[in-house]
Amino acid sequence: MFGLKQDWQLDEKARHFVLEDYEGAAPRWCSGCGDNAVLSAVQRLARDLQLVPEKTVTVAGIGCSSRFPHYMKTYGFHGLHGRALPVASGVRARRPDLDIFVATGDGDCCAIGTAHWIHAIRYNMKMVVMLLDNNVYGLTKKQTSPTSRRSFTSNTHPQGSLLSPLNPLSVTLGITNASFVAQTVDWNPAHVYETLKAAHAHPGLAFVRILQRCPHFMDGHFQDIQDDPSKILLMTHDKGIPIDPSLKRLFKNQVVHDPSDLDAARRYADTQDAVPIGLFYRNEHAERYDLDTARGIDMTPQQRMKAVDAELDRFLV
Amino acid sequence: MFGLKQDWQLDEKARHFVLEDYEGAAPRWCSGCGDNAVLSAVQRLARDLQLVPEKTVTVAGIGCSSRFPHYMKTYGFHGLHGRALPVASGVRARRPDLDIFVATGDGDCCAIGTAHWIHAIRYNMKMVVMLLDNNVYGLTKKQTSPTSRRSFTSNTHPQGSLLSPLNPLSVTLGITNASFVAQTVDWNPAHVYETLKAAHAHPGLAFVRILQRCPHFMDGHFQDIQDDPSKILLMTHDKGIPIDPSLKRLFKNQVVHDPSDLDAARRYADTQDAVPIGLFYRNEHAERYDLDTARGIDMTPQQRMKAVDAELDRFLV
Amino acid sequence: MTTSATVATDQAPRPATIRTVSQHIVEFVSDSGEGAQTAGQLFGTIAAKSGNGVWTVEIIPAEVEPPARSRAGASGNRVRVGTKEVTNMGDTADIVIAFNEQVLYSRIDVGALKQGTMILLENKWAKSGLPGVPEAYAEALADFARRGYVVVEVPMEAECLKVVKDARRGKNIWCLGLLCAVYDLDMQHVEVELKRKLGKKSAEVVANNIALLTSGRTWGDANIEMRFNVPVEPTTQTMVVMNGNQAIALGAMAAGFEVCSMYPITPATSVSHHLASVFHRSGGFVHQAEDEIAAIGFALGCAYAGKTPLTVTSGPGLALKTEFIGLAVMAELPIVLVDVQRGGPSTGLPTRVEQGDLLSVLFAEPGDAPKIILAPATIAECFDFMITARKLAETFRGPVMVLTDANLATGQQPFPRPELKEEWLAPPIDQSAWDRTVRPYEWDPATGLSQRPIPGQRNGNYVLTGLAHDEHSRVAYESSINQHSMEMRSRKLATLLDSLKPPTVRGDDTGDLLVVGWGSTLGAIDEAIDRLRAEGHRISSVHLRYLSPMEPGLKEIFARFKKVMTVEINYSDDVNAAGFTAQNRRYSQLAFLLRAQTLCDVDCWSRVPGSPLSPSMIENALRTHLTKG
Amino acid sequence: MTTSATVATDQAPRPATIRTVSQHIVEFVSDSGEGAQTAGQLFGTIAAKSGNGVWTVEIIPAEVEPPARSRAGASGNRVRVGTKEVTNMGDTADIVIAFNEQVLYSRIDVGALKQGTMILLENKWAKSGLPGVPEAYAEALADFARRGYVVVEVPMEAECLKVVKDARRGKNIWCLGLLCAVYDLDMQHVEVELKRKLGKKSAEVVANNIALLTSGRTWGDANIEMRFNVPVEPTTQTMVVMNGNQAIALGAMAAGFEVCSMYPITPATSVSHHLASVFHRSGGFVHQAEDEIAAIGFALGCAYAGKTPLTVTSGPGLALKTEFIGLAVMAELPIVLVDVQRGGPSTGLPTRVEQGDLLSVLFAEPGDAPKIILAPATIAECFDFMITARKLAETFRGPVMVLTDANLATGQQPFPRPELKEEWLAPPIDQSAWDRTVRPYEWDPATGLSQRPIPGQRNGNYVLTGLAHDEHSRVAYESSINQHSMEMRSRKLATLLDSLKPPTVRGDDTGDLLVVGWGSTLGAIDEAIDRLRAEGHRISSVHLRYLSPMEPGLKEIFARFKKVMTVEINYSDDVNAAGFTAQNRRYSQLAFLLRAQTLCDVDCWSRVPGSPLSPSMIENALRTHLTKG
Ligand SMILES: Cc1ncc(C[n+]2csc(CCOP(=O)(O)OP(=O)(O)O)c2C)c(N)n1
Ligand SMILES: Cc1ncc(C[n+]2csc(CCOP(=O)(O)OP(=O)(O)O)c2C)c(N)n1
Ligand code: SF4
Ligand code: SF4
Ligand SMILES: [Mg+2]
Ligand SMILES: [Mg+2]
Repeated sequence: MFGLKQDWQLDEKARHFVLEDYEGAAPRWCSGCGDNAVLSAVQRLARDLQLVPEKTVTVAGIGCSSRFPHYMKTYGFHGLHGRALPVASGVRARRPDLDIFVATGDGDCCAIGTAHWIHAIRYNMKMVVMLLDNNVYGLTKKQTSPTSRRSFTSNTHPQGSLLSPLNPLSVTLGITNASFVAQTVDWNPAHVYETLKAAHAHPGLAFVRILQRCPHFMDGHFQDIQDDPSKILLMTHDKGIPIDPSLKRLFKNQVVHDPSDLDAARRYADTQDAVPIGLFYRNEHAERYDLDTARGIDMTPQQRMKAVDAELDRFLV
Repeated sequence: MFGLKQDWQLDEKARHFVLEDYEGAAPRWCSGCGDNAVLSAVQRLARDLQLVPEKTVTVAGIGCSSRFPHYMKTYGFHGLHGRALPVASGVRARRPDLDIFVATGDGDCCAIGTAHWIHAIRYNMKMVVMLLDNNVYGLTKKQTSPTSRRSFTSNTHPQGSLLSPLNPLSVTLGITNASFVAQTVDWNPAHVYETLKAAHAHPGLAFVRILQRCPHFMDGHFQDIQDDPSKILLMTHDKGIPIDPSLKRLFKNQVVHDPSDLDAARRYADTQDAVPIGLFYRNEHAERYDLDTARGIDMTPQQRMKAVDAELDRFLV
Repeated sequence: MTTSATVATDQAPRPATIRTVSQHIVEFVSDSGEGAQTAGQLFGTIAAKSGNGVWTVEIIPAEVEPPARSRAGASGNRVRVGTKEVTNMGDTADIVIAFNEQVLYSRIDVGALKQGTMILLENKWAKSGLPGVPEAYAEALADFARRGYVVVEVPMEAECLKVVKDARRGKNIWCLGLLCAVYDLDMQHVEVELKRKLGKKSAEVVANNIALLTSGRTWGDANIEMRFNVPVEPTTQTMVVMNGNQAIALGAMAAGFEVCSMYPITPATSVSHHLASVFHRSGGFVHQAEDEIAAIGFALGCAYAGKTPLTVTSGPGLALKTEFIGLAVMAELPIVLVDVQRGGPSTGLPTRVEQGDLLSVLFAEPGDAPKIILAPATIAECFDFMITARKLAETFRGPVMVLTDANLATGQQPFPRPELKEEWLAPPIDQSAWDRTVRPYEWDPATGLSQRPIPGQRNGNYVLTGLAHDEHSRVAYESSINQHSMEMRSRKLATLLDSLKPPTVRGDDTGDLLVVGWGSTLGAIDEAIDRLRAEGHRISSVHLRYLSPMEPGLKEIFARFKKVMTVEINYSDDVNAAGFTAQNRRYSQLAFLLRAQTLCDVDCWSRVPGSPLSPSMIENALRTHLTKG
Repeated sequence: MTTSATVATDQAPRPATIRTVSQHIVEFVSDSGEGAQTAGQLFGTIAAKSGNGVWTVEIIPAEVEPPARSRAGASGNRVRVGTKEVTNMGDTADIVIAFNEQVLYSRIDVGALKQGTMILLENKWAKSGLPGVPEAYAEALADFARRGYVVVEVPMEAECLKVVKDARRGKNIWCLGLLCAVYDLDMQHVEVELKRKLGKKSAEVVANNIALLTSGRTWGDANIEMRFNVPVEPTTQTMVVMNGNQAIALGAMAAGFEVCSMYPITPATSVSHHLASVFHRSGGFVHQAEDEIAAIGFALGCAYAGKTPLTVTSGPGLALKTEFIGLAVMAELPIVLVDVQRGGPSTGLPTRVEQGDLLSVLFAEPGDAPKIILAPATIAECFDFMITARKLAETFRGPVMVLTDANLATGQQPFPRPELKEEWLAPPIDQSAWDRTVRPYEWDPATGLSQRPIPGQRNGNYVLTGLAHDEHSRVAYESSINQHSMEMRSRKLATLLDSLKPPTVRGDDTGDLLVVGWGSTLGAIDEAIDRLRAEGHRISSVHLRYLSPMEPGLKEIFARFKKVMTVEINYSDDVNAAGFTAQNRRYSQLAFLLRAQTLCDVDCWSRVPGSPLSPSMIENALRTHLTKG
């Protein structure tokens, strides 16, 4: 029983999980969709860390990317458009024992879910948040998203969208209590993996924006960055995301960035001429709301009743 | 008729407005409430700029501060909690001829209204947005707000609130297309006035956070800053808020800050040891969505009908 | 109230006429901040503790700090005391203590006074230096006389100043002393309560208050002739006294809730205030979310992870939760939602009472969203229904809506102290292995019920979704699955209905008129009907607690009465007003439901005064219907 | 379809039997992305342009790119053509063109085929190198034979490859050519339409397509024996053909809307897609907001500033707008909200049809929120009702809800080309001075109607509020104002009702059974009833367009029939299923309303298959009710 001594957990030690143990329904994403790559990174990570499947919960909103939970063989919550983060926070509130991954799209997180995004960052409850940012509304068939590039022609803006894209990184870095902000690209599995691994290890909410290809509606959208690795600015640091030597060779455009430097992080987030990937900011000592919400989970029924009785007595006539 | 030649406007020239012309219902705020000071600043500004009362619209959400429209003798929209900004954007959409002031509280704007706040900043439609930030929910009688200081004891957190306050300035400065961000304090009428004047002159959305006293629930909350002007960091610059010589004398703690420097603006927004007031950032060339939404307002009925007829013909069998 | 044995005064009491009454209504009204609410509450508590029945109603201004001496600013309390249980606010006041004549007018406006009401009125205004005030005061005195009120001018402030320096702070307690004289209360008991109320205040403050109390008593004994006694019936029951929101908070703790996820909104917020101050003692916590959508989203996250959560809200907040409630129905997540109804639509009358959310709670979600709806009718039921609601939410795997209103929320009433039971508490989260042959929505075709796995349960892994889904929680593309799963969710209501008994008829089983009510109107309706029955009318009542599923047997009950009508605090077109007919008329909410449900021609009388319906308002309305046929 | 005079083929046609039919149903189904939708639409357009009645229904997979050769992946179109007007999708298909046998199964699953349906099936799978595919194909062929389908194996890809390099891109047009043979169409007309569809594509692409078309025709002429002719009745009317969402978009432009404020949601979004592509030409714009709440908030800002806005949404989005709709009612702001209903509750069946939002639209807002609700029943009405809706919103100063559904949204139908009128357009924003003696809510006590000032109007200044308010829009603290203003808002419905005529009964005025419907089911219900009447049953129907206020005279009409029932695409407990009784049963949505409204024992037959109800489903259900008594 949760909250009490959990003897049954002892035999967990004997279990060993293979990749298959994390594979749910067959993914229904388009072929070439970047979501597939992220899914497999999460599955590998879960295997490598031997996450207990029934102790792992994926939470999502609505969108192509938000189908994520269906494709994991863990517990999952495929909820409402824009509302993944409040749900995930609720799951976390009384369950320090669970591993929580959130999958959210750029519409889900940065449009309808904006308020929850800002406040979840502030609450800093332990979970990994993956913003699968394809710069478009995929599931509803190509509408402009807040992160769509300017003049992007979509079904709602056939003459081209009107505003410059919202930068989810600079917004997140502006939020008090942001504690882990990183960016990666779906087409570099090694970097995705290492980024998510660092995110999972982080004691708090780890926000990872993943540039994600949508070949169906955005054919060739990230092609230039993909084709020309110099368009990527690899942020390195020994407190940052561990970088494979091969990556160091691939991405010539590098900068050493100390993830404890918030000012610099904000500057890099605004980089215009290249796409910075790596860890912008990490603060392992940020306040964590989930440490507060979990108080009292161990109380016995007797203790609870005693407390209620005492309260009732205060109202005696 | 709006959108057509507006001959009737000619005789406007003959009108002259006095303070009274902007005074609506008698304010029902508590005595000493900072909202009173802001109201009177707006009324004076309207008089000094000779804003046409029927061409002025104040929009608000719900809260003590959101009662603002009732106390102006202009058009006003006292709508729903958290939703002032979408409404104001809608008012603006087809009405380039109106002056729009938005009054919103820290709960209204930074809690339930967060998503609209972020996106209104991005839309950058011309209007003055006044965040009346008393660090508390006033109207509902003292609950914690996102901007409440840590350990603040409120009715929802009688043992003290758990998180550090959200900084509305750093969040706003993280939003792509933010174009005017300033801070002032209700108890310095001259600075409030000049800040709002600059905000009104700005071609885009001017976001002004006003630290606002709530003597009823937060007695003495800003007292330290009020009593000790050195706790204020006055940001000055010839492109900033015009500063009265008396203010220069009052606030010894000063810094010259160029409001076109976003990096520095973000750094100042995070200032911990003093409260910076003045203009953090201004960009008069940011994209304005309202220039797009107003397209076509001048079209004649004949032009409209012709267009619809042409469309219908495309569907002829 | 017990008659005191000794009178704690240093002055010989004037001989007084003591009138024994079975019930009495006292109001305290002052400007906001002058303490009439505190004094009223204290008086109510004292009455309850001495064994009287009590019902208190808060008088709350709409603004935080309304202007002084204004109708809009009236703040205070109505206290109705009785020999027997008191179930509602009653009709007009017998005694009103008013700190100025303007706040008194706000009570006159709502019909709270009658000819003969005794007014104890601060008289300092007669000599006030404020412009226009003496004139207004004089005018009011004349007007009061015309209206037949019995005005006793009381030098409240002047007397207080003899005892303390700042009269504004102590006037309320002085007036409490005055009332002690009128009801001849045992001052020792009163002092005990006063001290308890003052809590950890300094010795000086306590002494000042006692002095004020004594001074008021003394002045009253010397100057007021009327004496009332509301006898007490002996009881062995241990009683508690609290308001409805407190009862919900304590009920939630007793029911084993551990999470209350909310966003502030009047008049629901004080549930969470009460909880926030004590919830941690029983291991719970209040989450104040960034908005109502996040509040229920957070709650449903808790629900998914094994803890049935509570969320409390009111009109506008309820509206925002609509989409998530639909998800809770679709994905069968247990949650208890308390809607403390206030005046609508939209922002409406935020602090006032209305029963306007019934249809909204029933039908708001797009698509078919069957759910359970309960409506407690008393303060005690506010407590009890929390226990029922959590059990129902878990057994029937879905949202349970509990409708109270601003009247229950702030009304105080004594009721027998609940004896806690361990079985009321939620069991710990089940973490034993799940039987892998059982599907996550293995609906029993006869009942629609199923068991749900909780994260941590091995082999229980499933992905909850708001899309149409089959028993495996897999997204359903076939039409038969959609039809079947909709039926399963609907069947749960039929299953619950099967276990319900028809409501009891209060009064004769047959007659000329049956009145149907729900929620906070119970006491007032009963009292009105008792009066009419006493006159010989053949009238009875039924009060519903389950609104969805609707309690069974209504059609049969209705058939035994010539006429059936509801009494509700929500809007209906008045069939007597020009232009409205039985055809084009829009009915009140329960009446509408009952018409669809029973096909009986259920009539209604409903009003939206922003205040509770008094027994006599109801009595008059019913009398018209009785005489009409 | 007209019989072509010349046949554009270089090969002598095989002699064919030509059967003349009054209507025929053709389906195209393929994997998503193979173009069956385009081909189907083209076929429908060609039929319409040649003067046939047409109704098309989209077959849409739930996923963006579902797996190939899967039931879930079926994509395409059903086209029903007829000599007379075609009002619904009909029953089973006469001909199905299928690109593989698996997508065909999805059609079989929903009962789209019958014994005798001719299947034109791609035969390349027989020799496919993909594992298991030839076996699956062979198995299916055997199964189809058992089911009595007439399968014609067609070497679609093989034939296409003779003409072009990438068969996947052209197969659909080749199949269109094939159908041209079956219906012996005039190839010149077809080529014109095809070229129009290809628009600005390169000459090479056009040439390739024409070649594919011709190849298909040639192959068909040579290999398919069956020939059908659906005769055309001459007409002088100019017709347009479009789907319901296009009709709403064009209707909105014709009605003079200038603002459509929305957030994407299936199946409503395509209204804004249509608008976004052309709205600027008539001076309008589409605002894609950050969420649905902002979308309606923005719209109401426009409304306040003088422009009646449009917002379009579906289930979950509608839920989010609840609070703002309440404000629009309370503050009397004109707005038209189109709800394109989809399967609910919650995310439900996002692309599928349901009529599940009626009660939600009527009752969602906490408190009393009377509003106007319209439901177009045809594509033409989707256009027309936009003009009515804007006028109603402005005259009655409040929200007008227009309910369509996924069936109307994507169904195409020809209708007479509307002749635009200038009076349909919104007048320019009034900026003349306001009469300062007129209050901003100067309700006519008899009608509830009032005029509103617009910013810019001198002397009109007022502060709109969602709080209870008086005629000056001042916050109301007195209870009588609350009662009165509620009455005024309610009265507007009675006023509108006064101007409505009772609906016309289709069929005899009396009889055994009256069927009541609303929305997109009109055509299917009528067709079912016509068949039953042809059999001699005494059955009639009534179709409602105004759901609030409900059209007048229903009780009187109902009284003339032995039995009344609704047919709806939403959930009701099936009284024939075990455990449900007439007592505990939950009714379908219109039935529920009619029961409350008329007190008649209105029965219902409703289903939630996620697809339109076919005439024969309805016919069978009604027949059961007729024989039951
Ligand atoms: C309340 C609500 N509004 C709108 C929708 C429709 N909707 C579903 S997904 C989506 C946006 C998807 O975009 P994104 O979040 O970027 O995810 P992607 O599909 O691109 O992965 C929308 C608008 C919905 N399901 N619910
Ligand atoms: C949807 C909704 N939720 C909650 C409320 C209750 N409410 C009214 S004002 C308010 C907060 C006020 O705080 P703030 O915005 O800071 O304004 P202040 O009163 O402090 O000026 C709340 C929670 C409401 N009216 N509507
Ligand atoms: S539409 Fe785009 S985002 Fe969606 S599954 Fe396909 S490729 Fe991925
Ligand atoms: S409660 Fe506070 S914010 Fe509200 S009016 Fe009073 S002082 Fe101002
Ligand atoms: Mg996206
Ligand atoms: Mg505030």
